[in-house]
Amino acid sequence: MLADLIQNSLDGVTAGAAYALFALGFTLIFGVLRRANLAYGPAIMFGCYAATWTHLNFGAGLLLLAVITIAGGVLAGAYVERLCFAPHRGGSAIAAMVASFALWMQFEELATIVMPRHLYAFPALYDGPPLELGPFTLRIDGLVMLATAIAACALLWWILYRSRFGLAVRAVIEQPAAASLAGINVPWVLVRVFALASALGGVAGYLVVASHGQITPMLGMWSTLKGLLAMMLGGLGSLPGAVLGGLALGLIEAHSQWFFGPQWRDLIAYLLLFVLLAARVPWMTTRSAS
Amino acid sequence: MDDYAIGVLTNIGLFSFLALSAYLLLVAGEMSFGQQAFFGVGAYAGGILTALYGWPLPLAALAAMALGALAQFLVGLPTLRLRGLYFAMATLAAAEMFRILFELFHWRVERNGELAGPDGTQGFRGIRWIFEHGIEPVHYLILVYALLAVILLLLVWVERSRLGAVLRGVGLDPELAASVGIDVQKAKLGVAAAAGALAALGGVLYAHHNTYIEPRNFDIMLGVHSLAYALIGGLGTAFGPLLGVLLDIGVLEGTRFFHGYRMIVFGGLVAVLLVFRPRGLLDERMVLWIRRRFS
Amino acid sequence: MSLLGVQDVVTAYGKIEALKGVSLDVAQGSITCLLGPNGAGKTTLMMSIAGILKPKRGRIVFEGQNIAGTPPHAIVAKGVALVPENRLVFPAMTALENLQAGAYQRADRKTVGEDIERLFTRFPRLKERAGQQAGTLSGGEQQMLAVARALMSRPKLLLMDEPSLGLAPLVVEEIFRIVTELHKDGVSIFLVEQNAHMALKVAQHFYLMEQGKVTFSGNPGSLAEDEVIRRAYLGSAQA
Amino acid sequence: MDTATFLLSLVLAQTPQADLRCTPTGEDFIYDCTVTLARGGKPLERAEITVGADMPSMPMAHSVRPSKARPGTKPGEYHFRLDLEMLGEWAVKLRLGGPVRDQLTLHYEFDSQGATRRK
Repeated sequence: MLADLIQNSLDGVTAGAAYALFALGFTLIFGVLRRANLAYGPAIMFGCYAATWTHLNFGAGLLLLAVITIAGGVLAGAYVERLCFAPHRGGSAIAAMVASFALWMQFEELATIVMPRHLYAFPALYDGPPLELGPFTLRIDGLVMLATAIAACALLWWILYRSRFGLAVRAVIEQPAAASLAGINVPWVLVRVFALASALGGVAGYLVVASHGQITPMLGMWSTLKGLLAMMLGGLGSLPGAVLGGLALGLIEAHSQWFFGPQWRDLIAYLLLFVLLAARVPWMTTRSAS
Repeated sequence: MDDYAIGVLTNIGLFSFLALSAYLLLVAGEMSFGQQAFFGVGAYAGGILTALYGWPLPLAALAAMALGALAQFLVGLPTLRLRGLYFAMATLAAAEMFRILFELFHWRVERNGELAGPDGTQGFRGIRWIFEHGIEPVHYLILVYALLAVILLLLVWVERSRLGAVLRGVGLDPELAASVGIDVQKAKLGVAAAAGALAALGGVLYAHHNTYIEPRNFDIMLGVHSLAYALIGGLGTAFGPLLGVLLDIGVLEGTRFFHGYRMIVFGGLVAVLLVFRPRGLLDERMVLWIRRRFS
Repeated sequence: MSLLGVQDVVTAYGKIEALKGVSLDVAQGSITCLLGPNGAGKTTLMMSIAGILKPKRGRIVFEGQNIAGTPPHAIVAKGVALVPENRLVFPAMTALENLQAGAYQRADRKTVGEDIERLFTRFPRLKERAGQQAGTLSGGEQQMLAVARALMSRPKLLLMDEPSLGLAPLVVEEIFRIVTELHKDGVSIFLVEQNAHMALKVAQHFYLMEQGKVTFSGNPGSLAEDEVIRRAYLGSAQA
Repeated sequence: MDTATFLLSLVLAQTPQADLRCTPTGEDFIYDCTVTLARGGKPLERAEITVGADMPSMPMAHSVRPSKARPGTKPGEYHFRLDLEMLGEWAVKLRLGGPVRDQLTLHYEFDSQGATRRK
């Protein structure tokens, strides 16, 4: 019984690492813009499809595929930022979010048009045997994902708390009006934060697709839902919360799948979020979300 | 009218109930991603009552609406104090829970030699009430739009009444509304129940039009689309959501001109349109302008 | 020579014109003060100069160049810094980080360190609070921090929007002592103030404003102080 | 369940059963299909079939242009052309007029080779 518990926890943490990376991207964007970007997952999917398309037509190494995914993600992210978030900066949060949903539809249909098959293979990150740790097994790509999540956190922490750009980002998060009065070009900071979040999403998307070894049009919805869920669990707008929320979601899903089966897995994750939101737990409702 | 036109128009009518349901909550200042759940509750409840227990459609519809209202009321009770994205995510979580519960829901009953009723992911076949009563597609179309007209008249009357002003007040500035003595929570719960009933009515009509329903019909896509239609059409009037549905399913789907590229065109159109009209085509200002010109 | 020339500026919120053609000048090296009842448009004018609001008509000339409608960060780069109404410090960042944010645009990083030291000598209380989160500072300390943050961009003209708002009289005295010190160091200051008595003690020139229009321009003494206070608080309603 | 009740239930089984075979026409997402209709084990003849299709997710938004089915050579067999918007799983709807009035929903996964039954 204990062995299962540990094994599930290991699987949960590695799966949670992907959720954490998605949640980090959502939180970065939410932090500076106070808006949820529903096109975040689909923009990542666009990057992954661009890489798959290149691989199908020209064949490409793992590294090049990663670069294309990230570049595609950032490009798609810029398109979303310009069309859905820049025009609504002072305006209504709902309009920005519905606009980002509209672009989600665009990305999803584009993906099914360019590559109509429901499922495409993607070169696996590592298709050797999993790592043996005594009675436990640990997938290598899971480990890579976990390491990347930790590295991403460290990088983000360094950027935010040790760089001039980070100072500007934090100023914009806390008081956008005062930030512009301090001489910070707020719109330009927002564009760069969006690009950073999109690149982070590209990394996460690549790792997920490479570890699953396949890509489907559902990647956009899946990554958006998991990212939003993890961000909310960890506390809206807090970066450490995003990572904790992602890992927690991974653990919850792994254990509930083990004890109750796949359908109950998602039900329990949603139930937990609903109960925590309804109970208005402190760490979840500190930041106002217009 | 040929079958295709009847089909598209019926779909527009059915979706309008869902869009109106999302619109009601938007006007009261709450963004819900979960109206598809109550659409589903209505579909299952209505289908079970007519197909398995022989209820007449009108009675089944009323019961389903009551159930939908109760369901949204119960979901709203603990969550309506939340605001913005918190409320949206709570409704999303609740709706996904409903969808998974529909997948786990088996209610098999012996009906004239065959097992009938919801069978989890296999869906719920044989909701044939309109076939057993010889209702032609065109008759059903008229029924759907008659009900829609009644709902619209009711909403327009409410909007012109003091209750309508209270709801808009709660939506635009809850603190101000509370300060003038409006019980914001009670108002929001009332709107939630009404939205639940409206979505459930749409669900019942959809189930009987389609004669088959399955959990996948009631996923997030339906919910976020109905929210989008409500906003694009415009928050100024109950006709706004209808315009949103008409724009997508009617114009783009109907014309088949953008065969296969519909979502790309519609998505782009919506994003650009929202830049210029963040509260939709028929927002409050436009409605005032129209009213002033015609009254 | 006038450092800042506001010429017939009209700024509106939607259809409501908060400024109905305002013209005034701030002389180089002076403390110029703007008085007027609530809702006269004082803050709207400050935000128009600082670039947060885009005037519908009129020009705002700073050092001979029209800066009306330029984004705030570009105006800071030209040397105009605004200490906003109710301070707007960055609450979760430390006082030191608030100052560093103020110097965000400065390319000469090493002189930023020197500026911070100089400001710590001018505002000793800020030196004690340097590592503390700005949100936990008192009202007076936050006001000093906001002023110091604005000074970090080495402005030629310092705009101050009601620095005495919500502060104890003792603290207000200290704020005005700092204003006169800054003036001695050659910083030109354009001050919007409710506290007419204190403002008139430090200003070389002042304007009165009502319902979006300048109704009086002169130096202290050119109008009896009680008349100024009456018009500043009650408006010049003809008897 | 002895044979008698089984046979009885078979005959009484009101709902007609349908099976679909579709071949791609080479044009994007357009298929030529043959459906065999039976009710209570006997082929269902002289049925007027209108064929439509919808996607399980977003059910009211993908209404495909309905087409009438032409009776085939063998009894209970009908032919029709299906013009879909994209690949993937579609809910094919057969609206039956004539002797038996009903509507059947069959789930098929459409891909470049043809259609395989899901539900």
